[in-house]
Parts: sequence; C-alpha cells; structure tokens
Amino acid sequence: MSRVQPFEWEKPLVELEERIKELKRFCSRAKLDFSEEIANLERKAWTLRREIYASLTPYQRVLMARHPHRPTTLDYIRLVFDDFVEFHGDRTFRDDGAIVGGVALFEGQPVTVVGPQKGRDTKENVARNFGLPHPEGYRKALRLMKQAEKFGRPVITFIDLVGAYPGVEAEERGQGLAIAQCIEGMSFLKVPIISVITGEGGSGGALALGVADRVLMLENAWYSVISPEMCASILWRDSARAAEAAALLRLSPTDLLKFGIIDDVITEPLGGAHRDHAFTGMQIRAFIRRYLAEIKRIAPERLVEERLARFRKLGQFREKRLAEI
Amino acid sequence: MSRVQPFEWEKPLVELEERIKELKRFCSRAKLDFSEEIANLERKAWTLRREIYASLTPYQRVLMARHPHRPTTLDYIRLVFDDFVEFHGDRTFRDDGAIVGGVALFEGQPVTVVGPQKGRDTKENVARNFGLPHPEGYRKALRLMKQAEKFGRPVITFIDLVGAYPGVEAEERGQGLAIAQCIEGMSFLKVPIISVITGEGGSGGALALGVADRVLMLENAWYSVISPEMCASILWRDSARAAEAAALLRLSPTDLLKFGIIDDVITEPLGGAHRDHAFTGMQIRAFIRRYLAEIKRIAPERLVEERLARFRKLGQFREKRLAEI
Amino acid sequence: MMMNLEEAPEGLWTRCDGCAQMVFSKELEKTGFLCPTCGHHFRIGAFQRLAMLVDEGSFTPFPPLVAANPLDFPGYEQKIKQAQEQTGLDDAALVGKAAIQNTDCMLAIVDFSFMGGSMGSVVGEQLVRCFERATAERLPVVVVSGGGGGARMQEGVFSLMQMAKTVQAVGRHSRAGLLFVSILTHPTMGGVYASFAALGDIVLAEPGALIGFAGPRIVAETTREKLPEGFQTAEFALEHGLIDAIVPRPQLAQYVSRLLEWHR
Amino acid sequence: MMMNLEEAPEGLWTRCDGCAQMVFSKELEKTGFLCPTCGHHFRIGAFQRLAMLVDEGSFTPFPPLVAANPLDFPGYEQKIKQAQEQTGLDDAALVGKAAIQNTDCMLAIVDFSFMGGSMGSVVGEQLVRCFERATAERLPVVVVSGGGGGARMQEGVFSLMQMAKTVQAVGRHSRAGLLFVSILTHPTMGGVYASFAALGDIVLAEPGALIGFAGPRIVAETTREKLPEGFQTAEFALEHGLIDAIVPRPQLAQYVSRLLEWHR
Ligand SMILES: [Zn+2]
Ligand SMILES: [Zn+2]
Repeated sequence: MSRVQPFEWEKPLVELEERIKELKRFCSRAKLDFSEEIANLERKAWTLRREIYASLTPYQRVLMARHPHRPTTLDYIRLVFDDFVEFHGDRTFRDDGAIVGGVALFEGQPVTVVGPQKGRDTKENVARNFGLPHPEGYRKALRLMKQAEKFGRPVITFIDLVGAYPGVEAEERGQGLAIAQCIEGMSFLKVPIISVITGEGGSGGALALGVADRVLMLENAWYSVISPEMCASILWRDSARAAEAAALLRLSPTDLLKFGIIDDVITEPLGGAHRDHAFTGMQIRAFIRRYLAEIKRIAPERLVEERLARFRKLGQFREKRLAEI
Repeated sequence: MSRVQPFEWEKPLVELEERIKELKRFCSRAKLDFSEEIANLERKAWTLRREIYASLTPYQRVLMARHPHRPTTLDYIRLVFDDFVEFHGDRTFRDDGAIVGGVALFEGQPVTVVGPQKGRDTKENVARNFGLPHPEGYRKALRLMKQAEKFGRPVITFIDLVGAYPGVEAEERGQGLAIAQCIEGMSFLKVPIISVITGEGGSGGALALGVADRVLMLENAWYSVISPEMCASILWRDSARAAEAAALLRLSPTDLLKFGIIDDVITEPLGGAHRDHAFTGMQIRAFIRRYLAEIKRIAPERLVEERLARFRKLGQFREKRLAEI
Repeated sequence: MMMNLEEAPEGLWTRCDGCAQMVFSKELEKTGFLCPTCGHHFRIGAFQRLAMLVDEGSFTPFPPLVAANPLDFPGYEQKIKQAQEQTGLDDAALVGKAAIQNTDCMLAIVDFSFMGGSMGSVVGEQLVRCFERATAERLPVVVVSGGGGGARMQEGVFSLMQMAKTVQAVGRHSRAGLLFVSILTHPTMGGVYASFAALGDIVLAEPGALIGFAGPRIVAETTREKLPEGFQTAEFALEHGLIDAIVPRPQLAQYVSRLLEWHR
Repeated sequence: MMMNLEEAPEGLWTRCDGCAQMVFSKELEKTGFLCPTCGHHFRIGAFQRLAMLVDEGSFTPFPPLVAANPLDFPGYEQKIKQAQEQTGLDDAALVGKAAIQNTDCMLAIVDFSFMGGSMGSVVGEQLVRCFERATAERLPVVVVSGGGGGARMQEGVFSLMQMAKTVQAVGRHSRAGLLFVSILTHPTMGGVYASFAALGDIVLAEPGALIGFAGPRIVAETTREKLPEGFQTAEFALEHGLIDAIVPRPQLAQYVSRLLEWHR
C-alpha cells in the first residue's frame, strides 16, 4: 500500500506517536531508561485516540468510509469466508468489474456473495470504474441472487459505492430499470439475505444491493439518498459545505439504527477499518454468524413476508387533520 | 409494389395469360366476338397453372417462400387480427426491428403475437436487418411471451426467417444464449402457443419462435436445420446446387407433416400467397381458430406436459444390437 | 380542491421549448397543452392530467396524507406548506380510484410542480396504498410519472426507502396477475424511474419526455463528454428497448383504455 | 472399448496452433495436451477427457444408440460407420454416470472427432436421457461440449429438433432445483451452444475455446467486416458476460468437484 496522508483530525495524534517513536530511538541510542515515561506517553496517546474517534463528526465518518486503505469487497470476502469462486457476467452484454460475485463458503456453508469493488490503484480503478456499477453489474448481481434462490443458499451483499455510474452508456442500457429490477428481485427472493454496508451507501445504486432481512453497518459507513457533497451543492450550490449537509442528512449508523433502517452497527478498530483489516473481517464474520443463524430458521415464505413488512413501514407522515381539508 | 420478374417455371403461363389479354384487347377494338374461344383459352391457362403448381420441386417452393411480394408478419397481423398494439424493446439494450410483437385481438380475444419482419424496400430492409434478428429480438419475443403467460393469453408466432443474424455484435451480445433462452421460455410457457411457418424456417433462429403446441405451415414454406444453399455449399462447395440440396433436406410441408414436425399444412392461393394476401390471411385465420379452440380447453400444466412430450419423441435412432457391441 | 387548472402557463403568451415560438395560452388549453406548431408536449399538472385521462366525475381520491419531517431538516415544513399552497395538492402524488373510458382502475399522477415531483414518505405511502388496494380489488393500476430528480433530499434515507417500498407493492400486484401501465411524462428520472415507474407491464411515454436515472447535467459533468443527440428522451428510450411505445397526449386515454379492456 | 487414447496427435511431433512450435507428442500426453510453451489447449477426444475428469473406474456409460437415417440422406450410413471405426464411439456424445473426486454426477462429453461433434438424433436422445436420469436420481449434470458446427445436416429437421428436446430436458432438471455445469471446449458453436450448452447454471470454458452461434467464417462473409481480435474466444465470451469463468484444463476436475460439493 502506498503512504496516505493522515486525516486533519488525526494530526495531533500522529505527531504524538511520532514523538514517542523518536524518544524511543533516542533512549535506545543513548542507552537511557525512560520506559516509565514512555509508557505514560503511550497511555496518553491511547486516550487521545479514543477521544478523537469518540467525537467524530458525521462528515469525518464519511471521509473514513472513503479511506483509500479501507478494505474492499474482495478483501472482506477473503477475510470473512473460507473459500470463494467468482462468477462473471450478466449473460446479456458484459461482465461489469465494478460488481463482483460468486459462491463462498461461510463456516462450511455455501453462500452467494455480491458486492461492488473499488480498485486499489489507478489501473485497477479504471478496470473497475471506481466501483461504480453499470446496469450489467446489477444484472449480474440479480442473476447470482436468483441462482442462490434456486439452490436455497443465503445471500450476503456488501455495500460500498457512492452511487450507480452516471454515464451515457449506463443510461442507454437502462440503469434505472436495472436498479428497479434488482430491488424487485431481492425483495421476493426466497432465501435469507444479509447486507453489510461497509463504506459508502449512496442512493438507489446502494439500495439495489441492500433489500435484505438484516442490514448491518460498519461504524464508519454512511447510507443516504444522496452524498453530502451533492446535497450541499443542491442546497447551497457549494459542495464544499458537505460537512454541514452530512449532519443534516442523518446518514450515520447511530441515526439509521434509531430510524429502523439498519439492524446493528459493527464496531471497527479504533481509528477505522483500514487500520486493521483482519480485526474488521473477524467482526463482520461474527455478526454474519449471529444474524444468519437467526434468519436461517425462518421458512422461505415467512422470510419474504417479514422482509416486505420491514420495508413497508419505513416512512414518516401523518393523516391530514379535518381542519386542514 | 414494384414489378417482379416471374419465376422461370411460370413463364409459359405468364406468356399464355399475356396472349389472352392481347386477344381480348384486339376483339374489343375490332368489335369481334371470340368469347367462346377466349373462355376455352382461359380454362387451358387454369389447367396449366394447376399442373405447374402441383408439380413444383422442393426448391421451387423455397423460392416461392422468398417471393418479394409474399406477405410479411405485419401483413398477416393486419389480415388475421381485428386490432393490434405493438410493443417494443428487450428492456436491456435495444428494440430489434427484425422482430415485431404485441397484443392483438383474435375474434374478440386478446392474444400475444410475435414474428420476424422483413422489409418491403431497401430502406425498410436496412431498418429491419432483412428480418434477421439480433439477440435483442429474441429477448423481446421472450419478454412478450412471458407477459402473455402472466395474463393467461395465447401466443401466436409467425416464422419467416432464414436464420438469426450472423453478425459481430449479435455474437457479442449472446445470439446463441438468447436463442436457447427463447426455446426454454417457450417450452415451459403455461399458455397455448400456435406457430405458423409462413415463409422460411431456417435453423435455430426459426426454432426459437417455433416451440409450440401446434405448428402450422403454409404450403410454400420450408423448415430445416440449414438453408439449401448452405447445405449445398457444405456438401459440394457449390451453393448453385441448392435445388439438389433442397430435395435431400426434406424441408417441404408434406415431408414435415409425415415426420410429425408440423401438425397441418395451410393451402395457399394457386401460384402462391403473394398472389392473394387476403385469401391467405383468411386461410390462416381459419386454421388458427380451429387449433386455438382445440388447445384452449387444455389445462396449463397439461398443455406444457403435452408440448414437452411432442418434442421429446422427435428423433430417429436405434438401440445398438448385441452383435455390434 | 380539485377543479382549478392551476398549472396552466402563466400570462397570455408562452414560449414553446420545442420550437421557441410564442404560443397563445388559451390555445394551449384547447390542444391538451401541445404546441400547435411543433407538437411539443407542455408539462401539465396533476389535475389537468386527471381531466384529460379519466371519465368525468369518476375519480375518488385516497384520504390525504401530509409529510412529516423525519430528519428535522431545516425549512422542510415551510417548503411543503408553500408547495401545498401553490399547487392545491397535499404532496407530489394525486392518488385514487378512477375509470378510464368505463374501465375501473387505480390511478396515481405524480406532479412535477410539487417539489419537482420528488418521492418522500407521502408519495411512497400513497403509491403503496394504490397498489395494495388494486391488489385487493383486483384492479389494474395506471401511474403517470413525471417526477424530476426523484428523491426528496429533505427526507434523506426515508426518501430512499420509498423506492424499495413502492417496488415491493408493484411486485405483489404483479404476482397477483394484475396489469400495471406506467406512463412516463417529462421528466421521469432518478428514484421515481428506478423504482415503480420502470416496472410497468407496459411502459408508455409521451413524446420528448426525459427518462433516465442520472440527470443529464450529472452525466455530462461526470463523463466530460458531449451528450448524444436526444439523450434520455422518450425516443432514445424506445430505440434502446426501454419502453414499449410512445403515445402522443391526445391519444393517451384511448390507448390506455384499450389496454385496460384487453386485460380485464 | 474405452481405454485407447485414440485422439492423441498422430506422429511423433505436433505443431501447436497457439505458438506454431513443434511439440513432442509424448510430452503432450503428460501435460493433459497443453502446449508446454504457450499453454495452448489441444483438442482432445472424449475418452481422454473422461480419463482426466472422472475418478478412475467410476464411469458407467448409458446403453449405446446408433444413428438412423431419417431423411435417407445419401452416404450418411457410411459416414457414421466410418466415424465409429475411427473414434471407437457410437456417436458424437459419450454419456453416462460418473464420479468426480467422489461426487456422483451424470456426465456427457461431446467429441469433435465424430462428425465434428454435431448433434443428430442420437446425441440429442443421449443428452436428454442424461438429464432425465439425473432428474430422477437427483444428481447434478456435467456436460463437456466441443461440437463444431452443431447441426447434423444429414438429419435435417430432426437435428434441429434436438435443440428443443435437449433444452427441455435441461429445463426440467433445472426446475427440480438441480445443478448443471456446462463446460465449453474448443469449439462449441451453432445448435450445440444455442441449446443445452448455453444454459448451464454455471458455464465454464477452457482458455481459447471458440464459443458462439454463427461460425466466424459465416460472420465474416455476411458482414464483410474484419472480425475483432479474439472474436468468439472464451476470453471474448467472458468479457461480454456470456460465461462464468475460464478454467485451464489442469484445474478443471478440482474446480468442478468443488462446485458439485457445494451444491450437494
Ligand atoms: Zn412548439
Ligand atoms: Zn504452443
């Protein structure tokens, strides 16, 4: 991995950690024993880190969700499952590299896995279109989910995309229809579905992979109808005010849990998933194990009914009072 | 319609008819009464015509099937049905003009109609790709047939194409798969299906629209795995020997009826469907009425079982004798 | 509440987006708001659409719902109130039971003039009720979409969830073997198109209507390409196999009634 | 009957189609008929394929069938007889029950060397029986296709009907919730590809295999265009979304056995 600039709010912490490192080097060179002082400093650094990450603003979490070293879907697949075979293609037009999918083994049980795939470098990002799917991606996803239904195996989706790709060809080939069909297909799928929002969850492009029985979300992920930047640009014609928009949109896991949009929040390592891929993977594995056990027991028809009921009740409005009519 | 050269075998007849016309003109000009002689001549012409068309070779029928004034699918739709609304598109990539389809009223009952569409002139032929479908055409056909299934209405397909289009883009977008899926979809469709082979029935491209409960065929249509020209070119590296190949392939309605491939032959006006569109349409209407009444009574599951049984038994082979093993 | 044609172009003369000619407004009302010169289809409001599409006096609206403010989004209540006053609508969808040339159906009309026809909780809920009642009464559904950007930003993730909710109501209705005719008018984009509107058994569009997921401005900005001629128009959608047919406004009621009859 | 590797390249040295190098034939047998220089997959016969794919001694073939001559096509009987003598096969498909790394399945292998692997009544019937028995015994099906032009011209319309017949057998098997792994080897074209072979739940291909409906020569003649680089290769099919994965021959048995295990 290439070196990445720390976030602005991490800078005091990074500086302190640098100082401690230097002090240690100096002591070792000078053969001095400052171990007690160093231990103290390290405790302080730990406290500082806890404080910093406990008080992140919604937009800081959005930036964490986009960290270039944050695990991607293929990373999670490697970390969470024991084996994986990737299947390609929409059987109509193209294989969309922005969405990966296939069959994986989860603790001995075959499951179908689908998710968007961001690249790690420029070349990969071009091949994967920065993880922004074309209609073919959604058609592949739906094809694999229907396959899962045929063979009665659960579906796990990972969600990390700012939206479906807004391109000429994507529109030509029916981006909107592909998303609608993916939502429809997932809604009535007669097998358990778990979605894990691992990073960005932007608009219909994200929802198209998120119509699940249990929706889980990493601590530093976001999920909304629009990205904070686009929201700011619409509200104030100034995408630089994204931080304000992020706060207005209530896109954080805490809010979404309260709203009943998601079912649980998966804690990340302190400082974000990118700091410890293995730990993040273990966390996700534990959550999937728990929720899969829960929904695997439910009969398929019942499962679909409950899934539909879950979404049926989302929305807030009131009857018009008589006086208003 | 533009003037079209008569077929070689029609020339004596055309000449005789020309002579009679001239004689009539002469009599009318000269105010002579040759009406008895003319009536005699006309009887002779009629006999000649009957003789000519009773003894057509298989390849002559193939040429009749390709006559440029032969009715197209849209002609038949106009002639056979009372009303028609055309629906477009495969909902994935494109609307293929080489296949038309929609809902029509057949004697008061809505039915779904699908068929390839040849053009009448160069411009139309380019737009319709000479009636040679791309994968989108088969996907549109299948989509409309599934729609018919949802609403429980019968499907009527017309077949008149020498094959699916052998083009680069057609292959890119999965011509073979689209054909296979269309065959699959028709095979299990829970509504009555009647196919009418109206002209050419060439290879998998034709079969993809012909998996029906009743397969009817116009008198001067052909149906085989390969066109006579291609067959000749493979057998003798000489497509000019197509007439010989046509005889070998047993592609005429009489043979196909004997083989159990088709259920009935629809007689054309003497000299071919192109000589009398209205009559041909009436004929087709009568046959559809009869066979639709027959299969409409059958319960959907039973219908599918019978359709599958129909194709299951097609093929000739023998068990290997003990002595051969 | 329902009788004023409040969407009529203001002023005596209106400029046509199709041919740039000035059109006499009174003239427009007579033609069904089609430009007499070029046939351009002017955007019309829900009540005008209703008057053109359904049998007179046949429409019974559902009980009205009013938007809440689930995110406490600043200024949202005022925006809603303003839109209500301007349009005479409770929210962006007019939903009820109606008859089109003597065939009963459930009908929903999305109105662009109410916050760009965006789909918040109220539009979502009303559409779901529309499909649910149609399923219960075994009736076809006709929806006239024309909902701009699609999402109601001020309701954030709740707006997003309406996509799933409406799609599921369509799915249940469809699985009951019932007909859904989706009519796309200018403009049908974003979350409205990418949910219920795209999923009609039969998808019709008015000539020239903008249809798509991402707006043309966003596509142009993202791809830095010149957009192709006629990009995202109804004609473009037809060519690309995304809709069944383009039906000019004057023929729409007749066309739809025939479909309803054939699917009785 | 089954033990001779009669498809091995004749002569001591064989020219590789991939890199044009001469390869020592004995060497090829050891590598699974892969070019040691460029990895090119040589075409192999049904018995060789069988030996590489299934557990030794696990294969039980179906009762043999022999082609009739339904059209009385001149010279067809002789052609069949000749092909039988040359290949040791009854017809172009070797069909039976087998085990792949200890998982039972029904297996069919289409052999190019028997009249170009074309599908007449015998191949069609054997494939149908393969899927029917698999449905009855609730077993997965593995088919290795490699059937040239697809149609058996000498059986005319009967050859065509095998497309419908096999597709229907696949459809019944699929509707019983069972797995069909379709493996496309060089070349899988025409009626073979456009029927059962395209319809696998999982469609795999060997590297470089030609896959398509119309043959490249016909496409070039019809369109009068230069064909794109790699047209109709497995790699082309993967890029265009038509197959699930490309699996090199040495990994095939292991790959397929894993799929069978996961779908037990
Ligand atoms: Zn105008
Ligand atoms: Zn080589």
